[in-house]
Amino acid sequence: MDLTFPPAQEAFRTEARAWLEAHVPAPGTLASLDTAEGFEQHRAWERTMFEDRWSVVSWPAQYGGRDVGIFEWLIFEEEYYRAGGPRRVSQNGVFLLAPTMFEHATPAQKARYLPPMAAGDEIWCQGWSEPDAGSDLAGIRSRATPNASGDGWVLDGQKTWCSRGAFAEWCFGIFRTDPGAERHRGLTYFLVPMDAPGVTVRPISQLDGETGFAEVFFEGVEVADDQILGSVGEGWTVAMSTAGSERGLSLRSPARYSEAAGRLIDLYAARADGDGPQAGRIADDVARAYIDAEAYKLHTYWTASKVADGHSVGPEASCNKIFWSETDLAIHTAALQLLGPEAELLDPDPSGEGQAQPGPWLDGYLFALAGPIYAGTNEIQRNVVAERLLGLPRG
Amino acid sequence: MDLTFPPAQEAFRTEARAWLEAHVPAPGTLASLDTAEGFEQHRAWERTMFEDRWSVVSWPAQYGGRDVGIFEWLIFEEEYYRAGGPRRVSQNGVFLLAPTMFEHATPAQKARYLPPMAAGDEIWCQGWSEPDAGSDLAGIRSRATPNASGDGWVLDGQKTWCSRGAFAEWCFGIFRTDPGAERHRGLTYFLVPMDAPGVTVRPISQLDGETGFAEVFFEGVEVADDQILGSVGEGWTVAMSTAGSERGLSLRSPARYSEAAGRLIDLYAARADGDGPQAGRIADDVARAYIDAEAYKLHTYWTASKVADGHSVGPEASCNKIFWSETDLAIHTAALQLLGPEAELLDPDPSGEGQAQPGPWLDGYLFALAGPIYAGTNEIQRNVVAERLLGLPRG
Amino acid sequence: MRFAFTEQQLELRGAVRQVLARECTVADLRAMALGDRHGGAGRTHERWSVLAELGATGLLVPQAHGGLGLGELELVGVLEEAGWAGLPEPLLESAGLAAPLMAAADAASNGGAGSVLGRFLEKVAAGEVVATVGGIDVTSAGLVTTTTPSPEVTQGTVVTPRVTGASVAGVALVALNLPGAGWQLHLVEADPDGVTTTPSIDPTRDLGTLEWSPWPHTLIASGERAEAMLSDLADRAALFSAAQLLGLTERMITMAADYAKERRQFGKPIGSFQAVKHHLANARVALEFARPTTYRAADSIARDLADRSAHASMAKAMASDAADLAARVALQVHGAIGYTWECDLQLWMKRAWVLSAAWGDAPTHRSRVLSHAMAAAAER
Amino acid sequence: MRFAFTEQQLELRGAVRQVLARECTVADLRAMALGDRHGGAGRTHERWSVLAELGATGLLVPQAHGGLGLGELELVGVLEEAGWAGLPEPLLESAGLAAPLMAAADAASNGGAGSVLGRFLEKVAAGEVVATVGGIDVTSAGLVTTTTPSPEVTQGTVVTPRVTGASVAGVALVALNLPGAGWQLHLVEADPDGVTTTPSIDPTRDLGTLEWSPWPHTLIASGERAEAMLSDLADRAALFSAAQLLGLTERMITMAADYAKERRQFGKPIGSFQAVKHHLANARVALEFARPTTYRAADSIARDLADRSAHASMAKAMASDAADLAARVALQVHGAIGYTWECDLQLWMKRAWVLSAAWGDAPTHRSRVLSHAMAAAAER
Repeated sequence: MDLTFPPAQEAFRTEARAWLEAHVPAPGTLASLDTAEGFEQHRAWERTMFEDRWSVVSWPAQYGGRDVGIFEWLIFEEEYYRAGGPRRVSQNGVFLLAPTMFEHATPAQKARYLPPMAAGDEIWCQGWSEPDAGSDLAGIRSRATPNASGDGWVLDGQKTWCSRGAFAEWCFGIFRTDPGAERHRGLTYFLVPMDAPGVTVRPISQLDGETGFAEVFFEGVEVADDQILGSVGEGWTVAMSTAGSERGLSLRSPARYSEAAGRLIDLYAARADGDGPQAGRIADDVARAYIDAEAYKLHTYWTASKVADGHSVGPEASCNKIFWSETDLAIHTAALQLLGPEAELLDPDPSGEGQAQPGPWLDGYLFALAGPIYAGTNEIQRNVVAERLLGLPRG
Repeated sequence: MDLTFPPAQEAFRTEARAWLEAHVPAPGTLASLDTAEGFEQHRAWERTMFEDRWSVVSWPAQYGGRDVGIFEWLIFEEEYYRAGGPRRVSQNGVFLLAPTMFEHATPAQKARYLPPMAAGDEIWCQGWSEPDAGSDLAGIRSRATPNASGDGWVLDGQKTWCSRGAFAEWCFGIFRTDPGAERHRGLTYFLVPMDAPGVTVRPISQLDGETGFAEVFFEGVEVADDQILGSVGEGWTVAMSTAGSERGLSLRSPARYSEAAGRLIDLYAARADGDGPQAGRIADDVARAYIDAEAYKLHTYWTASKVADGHSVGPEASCNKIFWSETDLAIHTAALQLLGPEAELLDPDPSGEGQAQPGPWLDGYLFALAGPIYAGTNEIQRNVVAERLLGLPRG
Repeated sequence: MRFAFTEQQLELRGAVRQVLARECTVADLRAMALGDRHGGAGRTHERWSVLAELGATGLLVPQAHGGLGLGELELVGVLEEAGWAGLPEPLLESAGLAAPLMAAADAASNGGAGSVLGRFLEKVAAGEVVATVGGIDVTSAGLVTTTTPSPEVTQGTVVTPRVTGASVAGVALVALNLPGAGWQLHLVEADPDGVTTTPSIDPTRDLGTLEWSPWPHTLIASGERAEAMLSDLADRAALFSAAQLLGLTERMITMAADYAKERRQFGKPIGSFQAVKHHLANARVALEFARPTTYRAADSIARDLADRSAHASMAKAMASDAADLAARVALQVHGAIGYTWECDLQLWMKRAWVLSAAWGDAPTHRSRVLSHAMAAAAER
Repeated sequence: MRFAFTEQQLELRGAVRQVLARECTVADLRAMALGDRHGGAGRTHERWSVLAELGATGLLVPQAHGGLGLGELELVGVLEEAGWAGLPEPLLESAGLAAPLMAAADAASNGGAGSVLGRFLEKVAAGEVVATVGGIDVTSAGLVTTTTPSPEVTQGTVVTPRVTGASVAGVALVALNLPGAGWQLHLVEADPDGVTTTPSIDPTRDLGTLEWSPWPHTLIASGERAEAMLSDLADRAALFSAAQLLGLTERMITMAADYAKERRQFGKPIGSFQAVKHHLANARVALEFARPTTYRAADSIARDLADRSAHASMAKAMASDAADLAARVALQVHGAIGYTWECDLQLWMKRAWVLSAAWGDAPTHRSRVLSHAMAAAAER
């Protein structure tokens, strides 16, 4: 067991830190990525990263990456959050679709889709859920039927909760190609340009009033055979490898929680009144959230070491989603408790000079609230843990 | 709204308090009621109460009670716990069977069974659960078949978790009289002497090593028609009125929790180290447990006022069991936390002079641990709350 | 001993419920949330008028000043309904906090209808003027002022942040605690120029910063007298926010239960899954026990019992916890839908977040209860 | 960077698991719990011998003294197995706490095999003598001694309560903190007359009160040196009890999951109900994340890193919480059966209660972590 990084990885960290310190936009410079203006600003940031090969460090060099290992990726993430890097507008593509592509795409597909994804030229949204298929993804009804000439498909149906859907160029999702097949069978994984005739986008406003996601309607949308990822009818298997990365290691680097937990300690130091039982109560919540963030980081390193040793991630990964989502919520709930009646303020309190401000915490809280819901609600996740790790019978 | 007691009730309180102060045995005088010796000592205490008409205050005078209302009963309970009165060995009869008898028994049955129950001459145990019918009482398999002469019944089967079963004189329980009927139907409520031929008792040791309950086996046990409570085939309805009192108001007076919460405050004052975050953490748990005990008392008064006004208890009572059992556990968990590494000690720590001692808290904790399990697990209770109060569909 | 509301109390509450069902619709709240402050204000005026007609605005104002002269128990019922309906106006602050304090100050000054206080009181009771309070917050260590005096203050400008209903209030009772000079309570008349709006996460919340000047004629109490009045205000604030939280909680649970009956996944309504049932049952149990705790606190304040502060703190602690739990559970049951602006839940949920943290959060009030219980134990 | 055990570490652990499956059966534990101390002690001796054969008793003892000279990571795996098996003997105290402290004291005194400490160390490593520790407890404010000196103590009798393994230990390291004189650490040889057994809720726990006399020749460290050794001991105690709790937790979850697959109610296995699944899943998640936290703490202590105390406290906080949750969940899943003496669960559950509270409970360790984090933040 060796929990230190070798010189090469430390050098990588130093290089990343220096680049990020020089390039990360100052706080408040970019508008929210859920606005049209902010979306383009964030896209420009992706391009800046891409130009110096920081946008997809773990990818092969031919697609714009640095071909580094899992620990370098974790190091980069730590540095990215440490530097206060902007939210990644290309996240759905880079962290969800790309791992699936590396596993299932043809060489031609990789050459076609990965470079513009890495460059931020093509931003992807996810066509997963449908109005009647949320936690129960197997209930997908959107369908793909062979076109008249037999050289492609026609998509019809509706997807919802498509993050970044309002402004994205491309959508990936699963459609039913065999209407006679039940539930998990007969689904196929498609890549669809959002400007294709027949695609209609209706943005959905979130709790904060911004349009973080969208409904996407498909009416007679023509797609070619080479827009299928994997084989026809194999969409569920292909999709689950993406869902796995959404729920497992690759999406959720621990850096967000470690960084927020560090800020929570600063906020506690600045805001706790120090004595009295109330401070104690909050202190315990703060400490618990801080420890949980640390535990999540350690668990990730543990899993990464398994991966680096050539083992598979294992069913233990089904615990991850429950833990990071609750840790995120615990960190932000403790922060709001420390902020007390000021927690509700959208703008910094003019009287709170030099102190930690509520605004970012409130944003973070709203973001964290979605954690137990998306990527499979935590209720579904608990079923999975009970069934896969403990062998309990299906309900 | 008037939360003060009128003079007559205050006078009742004064009288009860004076009698209890004069008669309640000193702490440690009686052995545990789950031992043969302690059982008889507790029976003697029931007789002492009965002689001065304190054993069943809310019953009609003809059966040994004082015919007082629900508030007087609550007052008596408060005073009983305040005085440190012993656990009631006659509890199953007095609080579970008797309310059912008042509703369903014939005059002859009442005259036969209630006075010796009130006097502690006949102690009752409950024949409810079976090895395969715990939370799912409708799964009862023990059966009653008409005897050869047609003037009585023969009982066969097994009951378990019969509290006080090791030493009781009588058992009440439900048996299947119509083997063709499904689940809730075809059950009948019987009263069975434990010394009847064919009854075998196997005591079960609890967590603390004492025999708080027993398995009871019935092999060809003859019972007469007048040992049926209610009608043949109506056992479920009759039983549910008892289960209702077990889960609802009549069994669980708030006095136990109020008294324990008061002691918790004393323990906190004696044991909390006063400063530092740890004290704060415990302080919040202590305060929460204390408030919950108070809330349970207020809720009981609220329900009692409805009853006194002639209304029914209502489906809100399904919340009670969850709340009192969790409150009890919260009080005792907080106490053990305050006791820290001393919590495990069965005997008082010789060095802890004059301070609150762990022994009674540990006993209380073990007792409280059973709360979320018996009388319908809290999981079942949550289903009931969701279905009856919120109208959610059955699973 | 009778722990129940009277018929009259239930009738008043029922009337408020009926009126708010008509005057405070989801559409009204949405219009307000969308920043249609003008339209919102229009409805605000109408709503306030009908509440005034029912006597709600002057519920605690003595009959001599045109009020109903009723007590805290009646107002608790009314505020539960305000929570249920999502009422955005500062009824809590105006009728529950400012009015009784003004009446107390008026009585102490031997005022009467002719005095400044008395005249305001009549307008407040009649619904012509909205009153609010500011400058005071509750911590486990005691009351603190949020009003910031400028360094040279004696007659200078002071700043009071986070005043609820600031944009509609015609008069505000504001606390400040001057270094050396102690507590003061001022009656400040509305000056639209002196109000800066403060955006809150709750889009229907009318929050603002007041800039005002203390003058001898604005001072209505100082020193121990001011402190006692502010302690009374803190108890009422805990009680009445608890009451409003009960209504918010019940509404959120109802919304979530309704949704759980309708929404289907895996071939059946999600409300038939145990996980959903148990989430909602837990919230329902928390509500069930927060209720009598709140009603008892109302009675204790109405009778000015020695334990009133502890009883009010118990109510706020339980109601805040119930509301926080219900908000979290309702969101989880709604899933992604609950995370959208289009889902009505957000209007109640944000309100619950804000009110749960206001006037001392649950841990704050629990620490107050514990201090009280320890003091009582020491006396035994 | 490689956060994983080596093959050798896993092999040692596997060997311990195999041996304990044979030597530490439920029947053995039951015999002990039923007060069959004599029979229990007989098995104790056998068990201790086979653990010594594997090198477990001298795992942290330098090879020069007959030990394996291995590190904390190896012992953590062994103690997880001890928890899984419900091992009642004080392996944690003897191999994990007393032995490394004796080795450190021996090294500091330039002792060697010929010294008193060295001779004891060899016997401890060989499994001929069981060692234990006493007189020290962990609070959020720091270390406190539980040893009570009689008023006139210098050479008088002192009393050390709640010493684990007191009835089998041949030697004990005992702390005391004399008013004025500060910390002392003594090496006390066994005196069966000086031990009074203390009944614990955990019937397989061997707890006793030591009466002993401090002499110059029993003193092995005092003042700052003693304090540093006790601080080291506290870190190890947190780490190793965390490790044992992990094993207890896994066993309780496994027992409950097995029961949930078997036990049927309402026509199906109770493990198919969501409520049961979610209870168990929560416990399983808590265990999953307590594990790497504990392994990291072992590495930090092995390397004597600056953050080792904070890392040990994180481990104990997470492992205690996981064990408490698993105990509660396992009992709830078992229902009334779990409440009986006949159900094996009780043996692990009581052990978990006790170990979770020992050496600082979860809130205590969280407060230590927070102090550490704040100090680190202040330095940034």
